[in-house]
Amino acid sequence: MVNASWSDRYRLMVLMRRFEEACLTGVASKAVHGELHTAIGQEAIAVALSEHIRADDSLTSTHRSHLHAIAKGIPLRPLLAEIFEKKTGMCGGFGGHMHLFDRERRFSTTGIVGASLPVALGHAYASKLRGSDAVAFAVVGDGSVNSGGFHETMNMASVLGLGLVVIIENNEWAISVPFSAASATATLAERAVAYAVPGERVDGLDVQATSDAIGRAVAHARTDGPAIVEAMCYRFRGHYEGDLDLYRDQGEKSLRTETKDPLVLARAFLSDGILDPVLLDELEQSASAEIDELLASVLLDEQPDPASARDHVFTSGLAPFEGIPS
Amino acid sequence: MVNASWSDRYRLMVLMRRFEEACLTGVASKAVHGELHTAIGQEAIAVALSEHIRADDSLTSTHRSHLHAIAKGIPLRPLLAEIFEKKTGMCGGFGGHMHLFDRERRFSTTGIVGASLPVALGHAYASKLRGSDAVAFAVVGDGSVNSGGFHETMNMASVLGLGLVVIIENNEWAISVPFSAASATATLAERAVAYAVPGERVDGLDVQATSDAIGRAVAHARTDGPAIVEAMCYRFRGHYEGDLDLYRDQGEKSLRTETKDPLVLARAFLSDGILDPVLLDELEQSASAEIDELLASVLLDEQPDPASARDHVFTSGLAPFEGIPS
Amino acid sequence: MTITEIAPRNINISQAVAEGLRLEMEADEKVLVIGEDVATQGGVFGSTRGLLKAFGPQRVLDTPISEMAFTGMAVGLAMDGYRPVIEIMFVDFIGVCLEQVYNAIAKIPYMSGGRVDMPVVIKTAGGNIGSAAQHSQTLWGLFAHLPGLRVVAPSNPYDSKGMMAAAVRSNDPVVFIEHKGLLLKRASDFTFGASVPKEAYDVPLGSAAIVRPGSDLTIATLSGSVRHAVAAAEVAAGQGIDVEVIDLRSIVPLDWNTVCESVGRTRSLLVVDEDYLGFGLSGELITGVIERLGMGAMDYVGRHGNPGVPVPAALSLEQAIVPDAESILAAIMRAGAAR
Amino acid sequence: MTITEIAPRNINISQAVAEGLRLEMEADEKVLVIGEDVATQGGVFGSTRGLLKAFGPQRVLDTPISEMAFTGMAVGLAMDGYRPVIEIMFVDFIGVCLEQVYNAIAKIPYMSGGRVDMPVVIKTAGGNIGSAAQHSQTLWGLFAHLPGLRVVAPSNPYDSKGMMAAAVRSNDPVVFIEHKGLLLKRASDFTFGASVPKEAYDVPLGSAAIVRPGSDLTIATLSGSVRHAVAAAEVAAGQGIDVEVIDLRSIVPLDWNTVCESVGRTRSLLVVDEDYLGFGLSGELITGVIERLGMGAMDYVGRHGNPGVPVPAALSLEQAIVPDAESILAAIMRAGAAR
Ligand SMILES: Cc1ncc(C[n+]2csc(CCOP(=O)(O)OP(=O)(O)O)c2C)c(N)n1
Ligand SMILES: Cc1ncc(C[n+]2csc(CCOP(=O)(O)OP(=O)(O)O)c2C)c(N)n1
Ligand SMILES: [Mg+2]
Ligand SMILES: [Mg+2]
Repeated sequence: MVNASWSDRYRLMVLMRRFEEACLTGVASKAVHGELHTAIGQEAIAVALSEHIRADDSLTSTHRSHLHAIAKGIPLRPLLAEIFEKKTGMCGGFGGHMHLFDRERRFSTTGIVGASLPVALGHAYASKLRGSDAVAFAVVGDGSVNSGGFHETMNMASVLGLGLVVIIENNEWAISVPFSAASATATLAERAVAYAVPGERVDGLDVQATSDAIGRAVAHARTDGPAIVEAMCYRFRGHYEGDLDLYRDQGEKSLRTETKDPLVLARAFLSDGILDPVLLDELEQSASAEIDELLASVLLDEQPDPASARDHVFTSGLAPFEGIPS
Repeated sequence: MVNASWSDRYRLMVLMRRFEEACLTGVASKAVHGELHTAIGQEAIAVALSEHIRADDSLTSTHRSHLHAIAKGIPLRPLLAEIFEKKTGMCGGFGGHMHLFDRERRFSTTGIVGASLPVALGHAYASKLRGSDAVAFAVVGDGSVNSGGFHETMNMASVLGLGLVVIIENNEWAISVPFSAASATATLAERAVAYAVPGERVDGLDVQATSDAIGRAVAHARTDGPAIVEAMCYRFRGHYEGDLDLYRDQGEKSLRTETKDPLVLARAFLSDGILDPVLLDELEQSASAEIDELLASVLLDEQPDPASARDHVFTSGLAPFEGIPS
Repeated sequence: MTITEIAPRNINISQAVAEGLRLEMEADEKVLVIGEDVATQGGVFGSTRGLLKAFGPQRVLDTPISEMAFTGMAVGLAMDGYRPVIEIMFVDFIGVCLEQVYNAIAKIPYMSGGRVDMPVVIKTAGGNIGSAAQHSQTLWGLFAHLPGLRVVAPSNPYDSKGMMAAAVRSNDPVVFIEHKGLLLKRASDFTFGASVPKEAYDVPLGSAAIVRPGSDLTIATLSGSVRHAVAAAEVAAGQGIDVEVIDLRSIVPLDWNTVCESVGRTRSLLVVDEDYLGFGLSGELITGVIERLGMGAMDYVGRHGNPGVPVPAALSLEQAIVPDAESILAAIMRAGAAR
Repeated sequence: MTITEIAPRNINISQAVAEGLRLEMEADEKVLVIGEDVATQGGVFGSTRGLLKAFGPQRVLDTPISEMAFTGMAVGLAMDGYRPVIEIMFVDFIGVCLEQVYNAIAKIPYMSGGRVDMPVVIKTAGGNIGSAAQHSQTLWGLFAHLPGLRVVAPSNPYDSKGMMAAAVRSNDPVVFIEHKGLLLKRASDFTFGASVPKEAYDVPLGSAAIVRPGSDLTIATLSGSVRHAVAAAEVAAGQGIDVEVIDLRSIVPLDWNTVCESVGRTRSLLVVDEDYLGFGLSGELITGVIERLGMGAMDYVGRHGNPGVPVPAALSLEQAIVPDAESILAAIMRAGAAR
């Protein structure tokens, strides 16, 4: 998909935004009864990613993963249904929004910071065993780079020469802790030296620049070994829905969400002689309509049957508890 | 102690060698009934360290820690007695050779690879809280640098500007896995960049060069923040006593233990016009005599009283097991 | 000390915990609070709110996401005479740093032959609030299995403040497990332990409390399940079963006196445990009572809790796995029928 | 399948494990072995010896000291259709990577709604050989508490090979705990399970074995303690107590049928557990038998094992903490007196 047309690109960005907004309605309606993390403001990175990821590549993601799932080509309906805790969800409602698994598409997520990286290492090693040039993508937040799992994974991937592409969405915050207070280095890309791999920082609001950077990393990974892309962005909402988000300067936050919205930036760029504003409106409407329809449909689905709650602890069918619960 | 005279230096090197050899006799006699790791061949680093470590500095070490304990000024008798599982040991025989604790001297060890680094971070932070320029030394093996604890510790120490000196004894092996097969980078010193701290590799067989390098690192740490010294060396014996050590090329091993023994190198260097060979003989004899006497004395000590085996689980005196064991 | 009873304050449990910490930090400058989001934000549930302002960024330290490093840091700090309270945001994350907890914090007192104590509090939140398998565990059974750790889990505002104070004062390491479903509950939501004095006080670690006296059946439970058990007991009372509800408060050590005295009277024991039932609290409690009172002392034993299942995401499934008032009532009725 | 009985080979347990692995790797190219020192050295105890030569460095991978990375790697490999056997050299080190074990390997089958299985073997060595608190634990009670893991610990050469084969073939994740004190023992050191056929065979996971039949007292034990229990039982027989020794072999699941059938006959149960006694196997076993047979089914229950103490360094102390034939005999005698 490397030559994605701008109209496809723009529509996908809007679709991603609408998808996350649909998720927000689930929190308000209590259809989603746990915490929810959205990536509103970070769409350009996911779109750029979608332009380089092959069906046979793997992708592991984190607690903030919906857009990566879309980028990987996970069908939207079971994705949204899982987030909405429905029986029709991609994990039957057992996983929920932080725990998404699609074996065929080599996609998974985890709610534990840093824990997705070693899993990606496994996928990368599997590609090596198969003699395939399929790469393993791991998309992580800036906070995860300070966890031990990042380090162990990068060192092993490099020493084994594995095709691992780590995309760091540096949204400058790990919950309330600013990036600058958590990182010894001014950029995360420069840490790549410690693993003898290429590292590059890019403006993650700029879909073209991000796509180019990811393209370079992927090309390296398919033949030579791991690479790191640090894409700068900003989280528009609280860390999770319900987070009061009082730790960020409210003035700066308003300024950035207003003047640095990747969708607004893209529209402005495209309106300037690349695509007809009427077409842009149509793309927006079509994306919105798709998500509206999807949401309406998913809302009709049922929750999983409570009687199935003890199934699947062991895929062999072994019963979970060997005692006799009262 | 930075200006340690060569005669003191040489005597200390020999003393360290003899100390480890005394430990070996404990394995043969079964006074030491578990595994034992010695640092024979790595004495120059410990001697260099001893020349920079202050009484109020802390030192955390690993499974291969005896010489670091000596460098830190732990009295030899309770040290050897602990290794020999005696009641008179520095931990009363409860800890054993991998688990040495001396609170007053800010010294401890752990048997878990990588786990000493976070502990050193705590000591470094304590110095900061007290407004002291006392630094925290962590001496680790090359293998530990690939563990997550190293990464997390280095990043935090740097971002907090703590006085942490990490000395990596790179003896080229982690049990049977060679350094080159485990590390993404050709040196460990170069990884310092990822933490925005100075890193230096030095010949750890050369006591002067190593002392100089540690001196630079310590000077940096007392005022500016963490520093890394990678001291190259070679493990002369198996990983632990009893290790058949078949994974190393036996020819190379003989060659290196014969031609690259830091004691032999030091003696050759000193004999060449710096110290009278007769004095060198005397220093050797005096060190040997000291250790012989120590060993003979420790061997007379008793094992701890079995009746005390359940003491100390909680320092409050809380009894360990709340059931009634049969 | 005398505790002045003042007009009850409607604070939530997080505030009670934060107040307990603040008073201990005022009393002893060696007390530190270290963890993710504990300083500027004051904790994701607010249980360290106000501490940064009161004690500054050295004593209240926001960390990177580096649990291994800051948990081990507590070891060095404790050896250096400090009393660190480290926060592992959710107990589910303990797997990334358990090594320092059980091999260092828990064992150094013993390994040093009693020469080095470890006055460390591992403060963490357990329990479910709809966030599925990796964010809903309680895991006290895991900590309790490992020697050298005191393990506590309060159920109400009064205990939350007083037990945190006691944990900070303890020279033994303490795993202090808050319940995510309780932290934002206010004093007025509780029928027990609702009144929180402003002054410093402590609730001694290791003692259980009888929250509701009864004569027919002893329920031993703790943490988030206590209020459910009390609610269920009230309903059961209407149906002729008089349930005594014991809030264990401490898992290590267990307060055998209180439990055995109660079971000695009721001759029936039902353990209600939000943690995984297998190889945990319930087996230990039932076995321990038998060891103390003999096999003839009880007419009924039972246990009710998570049947060894990762907590599912969907509410419909979650309700089938995590004990609540309704499921506890059903367990009481089964016990009543079985006696 | 038919197992040809050949002249008994005097191999050690490590060799039996390695042979089990080799045969499974021959049968299924998706089986991999990953860990520290597993390839060139063939394991610090030799339990993966010969595999590198037979299958090459891609399928038998020496890793850096990065347990978190290679444990998580197993998750990705399993999702990709491989069957990784990862070695955590000593079970004591599990604290650095438990996160991947209990939050990913153990829960992904459930979290995926049964769509993704995790055929991973976590091979590790437990038990004491004189290396003190951080290198002597068994910790099966810890794994057993966490849902989604099968947990096994063989006691003899025959089972070591056959249970490893079964573990590799299992689609459920299996924690396979070897005993450091057994790995170098040879077949001739055993009075049970001493004959190891050369052919591939498996010992089904989840079934216990009666190693010594008896009528007066049931000892349920496992791993390194089985041979001590048998030795103690032989002595006790001379003193008029006929002990049945059950080798549990599997902790999750427990073989309740075998245990309950035996206790039904002997009416007495002694659990011998090298692991920490509290909140672990013994409580679960005693409670589970009561749940199944009722409170009147037993005249005696007892437990003997590590009394919640980190394993000390000195031999004199270690012998006071870790169960052996002598201490088990004393426990049998106490049981005899109590009945
Ligand atoms: C090991 C671990 N520690 C802490 C948490 C709690 N937590 C969840 S998300 C998060 C912040 C992550 O920051 P970052 O990696 O930058 O991702 P972002 O949320 O900004 O996308 C934290 C601390 C966790 N899930 N796992
Ligand atoms: C977390 C952990 N993993 C594995 C081990 C087993 N182990 C003990 S020492 C060692 C090798 C250490 O190598 P290195 O750090 O280079 O130190 P050296 O032994 O060479 O001095 C290993 C793998 C351990 N103790 N802890
Ligand atoms: Mg972030
Ligand atoms: Mg080494």
